Amino acid sequence: MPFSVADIRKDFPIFERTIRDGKRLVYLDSGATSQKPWTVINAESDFYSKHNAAVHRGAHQLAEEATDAYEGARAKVATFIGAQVDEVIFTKSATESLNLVAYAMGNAHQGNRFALTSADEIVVSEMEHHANLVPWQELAKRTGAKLSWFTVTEEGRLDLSGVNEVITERTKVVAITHQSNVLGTINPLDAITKRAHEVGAVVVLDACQSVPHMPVDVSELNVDFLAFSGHKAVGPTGVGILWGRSELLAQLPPFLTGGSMVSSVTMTDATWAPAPQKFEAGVPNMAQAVGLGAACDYLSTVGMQNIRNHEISLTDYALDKLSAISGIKIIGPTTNVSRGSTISFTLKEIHPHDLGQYLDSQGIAVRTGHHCAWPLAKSMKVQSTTRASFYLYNDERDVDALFEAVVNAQKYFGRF
Amino acid sequence: MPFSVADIRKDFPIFERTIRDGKRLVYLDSGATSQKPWTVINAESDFYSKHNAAVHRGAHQLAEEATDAYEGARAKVATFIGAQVDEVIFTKSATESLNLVAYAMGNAHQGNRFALTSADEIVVSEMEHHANLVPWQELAKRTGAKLSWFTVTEEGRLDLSGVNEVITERTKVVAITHQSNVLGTINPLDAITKRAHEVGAVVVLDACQSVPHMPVDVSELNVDFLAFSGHKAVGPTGVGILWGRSELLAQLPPFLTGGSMVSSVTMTDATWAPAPQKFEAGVPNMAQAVGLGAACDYLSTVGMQNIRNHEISLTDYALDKLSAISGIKIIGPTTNVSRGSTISFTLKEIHPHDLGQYLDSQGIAVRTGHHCAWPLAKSMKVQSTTRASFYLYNDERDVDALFEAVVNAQKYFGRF
Amino acid sequence: MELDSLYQEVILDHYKHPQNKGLTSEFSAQVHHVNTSCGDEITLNVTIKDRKISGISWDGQGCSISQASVSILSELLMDKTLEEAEVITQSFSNLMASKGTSAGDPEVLEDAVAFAGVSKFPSRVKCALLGWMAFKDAAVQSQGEMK
Amino acid sequence: MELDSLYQEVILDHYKHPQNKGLTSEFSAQVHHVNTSCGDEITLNVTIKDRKISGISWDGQGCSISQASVSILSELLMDKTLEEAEVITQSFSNLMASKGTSAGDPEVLEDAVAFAGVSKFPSRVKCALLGWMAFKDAAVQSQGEMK
Ligand SMILES: Cc1ncc(COP(=O)(O)O)c(C=O)c1O
Ligand SMILES: Cc1ncc(COP(=O)(O)O)c(C=O)c1O
Repeated sequence: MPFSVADIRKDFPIFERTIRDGKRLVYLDSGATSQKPWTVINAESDFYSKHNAAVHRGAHQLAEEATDAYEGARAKVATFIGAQVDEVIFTKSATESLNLVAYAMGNAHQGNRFALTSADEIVVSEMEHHANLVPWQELAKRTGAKLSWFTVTEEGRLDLSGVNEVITERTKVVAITHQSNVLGTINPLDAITKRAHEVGAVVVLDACQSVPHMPVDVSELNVDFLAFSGHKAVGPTGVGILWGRSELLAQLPPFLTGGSMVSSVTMTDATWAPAPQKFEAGVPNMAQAVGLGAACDYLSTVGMQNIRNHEISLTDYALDKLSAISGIKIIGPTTNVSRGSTISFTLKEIHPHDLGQYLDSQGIAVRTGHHCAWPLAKSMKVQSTTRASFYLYNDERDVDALFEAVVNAQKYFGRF
Repeated sequence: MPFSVADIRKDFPIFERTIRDGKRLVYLDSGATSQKPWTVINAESDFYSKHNAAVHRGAHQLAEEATDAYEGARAKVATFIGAQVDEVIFTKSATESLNLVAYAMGNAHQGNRFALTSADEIVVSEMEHHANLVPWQELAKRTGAKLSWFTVTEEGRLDLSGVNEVITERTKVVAITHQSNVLGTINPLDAITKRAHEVGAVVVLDACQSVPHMPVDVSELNVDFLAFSGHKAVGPTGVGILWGRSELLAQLPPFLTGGSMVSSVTMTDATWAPAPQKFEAGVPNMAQAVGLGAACDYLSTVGMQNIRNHEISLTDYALDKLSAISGIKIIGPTTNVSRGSTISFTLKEIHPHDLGQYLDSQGIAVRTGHHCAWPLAKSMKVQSTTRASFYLYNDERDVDALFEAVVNAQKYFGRF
Repeated sequence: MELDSLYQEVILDHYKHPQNKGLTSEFSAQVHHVNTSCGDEITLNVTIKDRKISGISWDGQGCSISQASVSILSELLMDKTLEEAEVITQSFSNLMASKGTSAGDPEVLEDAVAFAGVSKFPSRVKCALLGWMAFKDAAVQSQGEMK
Repeated sequence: MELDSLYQEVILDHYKHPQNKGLTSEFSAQVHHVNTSCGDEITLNVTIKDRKISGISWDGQGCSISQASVSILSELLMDKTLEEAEVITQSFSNLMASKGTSAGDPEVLEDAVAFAGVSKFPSRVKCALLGWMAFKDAAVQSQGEMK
């Protein structure tokens, strides 16, 4: 199937609407959340209207159908990221996935490989989203472990020159983002995973901005846990994924406790079911899991490599075009090497919030601010940026619209 | 509007389908999860297809519309349970809501009113669902606090005779269910809340089985926290509610950490936004929250008191009818006083699993097993039960179908 | 009726007249298995001498499928060598995974082919397998080598 | 264009030529407020003598709305009594909550009526209020009694 943005846009109902009195919607905020195709929306409605029942619990036909749909979705997600089925855990979001690992490690008792003490270290980076930073700060505080981090270079790359000093013999976990949600930088993982495994640490990958945009195969990445959100990958809100190596999931204590994750319960004690059930307490987000399964199907049909290629060429075009604007400064890699299609920038005279407002008046949706990565903003010496993030439904027309609007904003705000 | 089951059933698309080769669907498993009306299903699809964007984050029209929809849903839920808007927290489920309180208390430092030590006690009951038992067991283990509990009488009522001995001067939290998901028992709360507040403990109410079935007004209940799930209240899967008194939410430490719940972040420290944001890390389950808002609208239009009245008369009818079956034993209150419409029972000769299977072959969906309340089953001296749970879309025809099928099951399994 | 394929006469018969029920005091291994989704439980005693099964007894509570299945197992595996038992166990597992597409091999499974219909009811497969999983476990415990 | 109702000339003018920007070394109270959703920040120094505002200076970084708003505030509240300031502050808050239905009272708000258009843009109301919240805080800190 040839890759056609025009055809793809037809699959997404939101593009049938207009913005601010009839303007064409130029949606450049997929880094925050992506739009959804009909197949995903309908997968949720169909579940509710035809097969809704509590999975794993009832001995009736609806419960069987619901269980098939839910477990079928797990299998789809597993195939999509190259995982084994039992390694895929449904959470509510990447934020929960990352908190799950951090809290579960905090629940580990001495003797468990995940148990942390003040003799241990946790490594993150300066370019982490708050979701992959604050849970580790909290874990460090709870256990006394030391938090250390990779810094970021002026070009917005991880500074890996001191990898052997940042990851030490005491490091127990390295939590790192695959692709920065602000800079677009795609981080090289080999040096990190090699060093981490050398010292016996596990690597937790925040794949929120990579899984939706490029082929990602956990069997090739050499990481130990991986988290992403459905809603950024054309899937529903309210569903995320945690993937973990099965031998690690077997040793990791549970996080949320309650129904369906236990093996036995008395008034004072409980024992746990095997993974993935151990990590899925309660009636799960069934319709959302099914929707995420449909999202994986949709993305696979379009082809993840096609999406990646499309974004590479769109990024080429956008970097070229935007660089020509006077007073613009791109925050992050300015060359299209090891980067995704997220482009953050500042303008000399116009504050991002004002620029965002002007763009909105032209039907263009971007995000402005620190993008939930405040330490990164400080390290890049900006208070906030304007971020345009592209996806499979964007094309050069969208880049042109952004370019025009930025130039016109300069006129608009320069008028006095 | 007169209450009409026939009209109500038209709102729920699942009743358009049939079960096991054309049989009418007799859905008696609402205690596990309820069916959904079109208005709820459409509220989710409409959000995705028309207003989808990340709330609170973007400065563009879609983000504004999404924020209005999401915060509008919070206001609807608040009105529905008589709460202030800022006291309503969206979670993924009641299970998460209850874990939130337990984990957040575990995060409290000495000096905080929620901090627990081995000098403190946590009180639950023998009739708790695992979701309101295991998180407290785990909190007790983490903090050294002692777990104690109310027992259950033979009739399936809380034994409150020793309320002053069970809740002691050392008790910090009492976690109790409003209505048993197995027995149907509705627990009287006054003696518990009075004693708990006398000793300075907070009361956490598991309202999973009450909020969907009767008028519940937090301003009258005298509890401090309340949890329920959307999916049992004609709402979407993947969304639950935690309500807490605002002065308590202000003091309670956060649970999940990440984006949108912080006030400031450096590489080593973070401070928190005020509630409810403090408890809603990450891009929230927006479409599901909006769906839950629509569910509250739907239930309010039908009228919660009407639903309660309908279930009372249906329970009258069902208790009468079922009691006539030879060898049946109802597990839980056999009189229709302070009870909901959930009826669990055993049959002398037929194991619940086999009965459930037979009922399924007749299009009747019930649940069999220990219903995620294993200690209760042991206390009631049953290994498992068959549970029929009714809701606004059930009527006497459904009870008749159940009665007939049970009698026929006795013939079927008695044939050799 | 589809239900009849599940509740074969031989199954209900074993349910009502369970064989080898009641635990012996001697055994090479004793295991206790619980189906966590419904609470069904089985305790199984196995005696193995010279790689041959010389005793099986059990006790338990549960549905007709789980109880009949262990009852039939207790007759079928008696006096078999561990190698023979493994062939039978594997054949039964395959039948349970067949989603109604297999009738089972009566040469190997004898009366246990009656469970063929169970494979069409995914939620009941666990019931039928409860005793068989317990047996596998017991065999491993007493020998440490059956795969 | 709707946008023009947001970006009134007087707002952009204050943004480009901010008044009372640059912190004085003397003050009764200093507060630092941050808009957590975008990172805009303002430091505000307030001097109050005999329940009268005798000095306001500030420094900050942020969008035109947040910066112009504090600039206008610094002119408007100067030399006012705390009681007068409270009336103005309340009037400004009401205007911001009006969702575009109010034009603001020019008698009370003077130049600050230019922010009437902001109330149509919910995500910008926080920007306009940043300096005003900071002022409230500072007044409370230095007096402990303004509601
Ligand atoms: C009384 C009670 N509490 C808690 C729960 C847990 O709810 P959920 O599984 O939706 O989190 C349930 C339902 O399963 C319940 O019936
Ligand atoms: C890199 C990165 N990590 C984590 C998150 C958190 O994802 P969510 O808010 O869906 O939990 C996001 C998105 O907000 C992100 O971009």
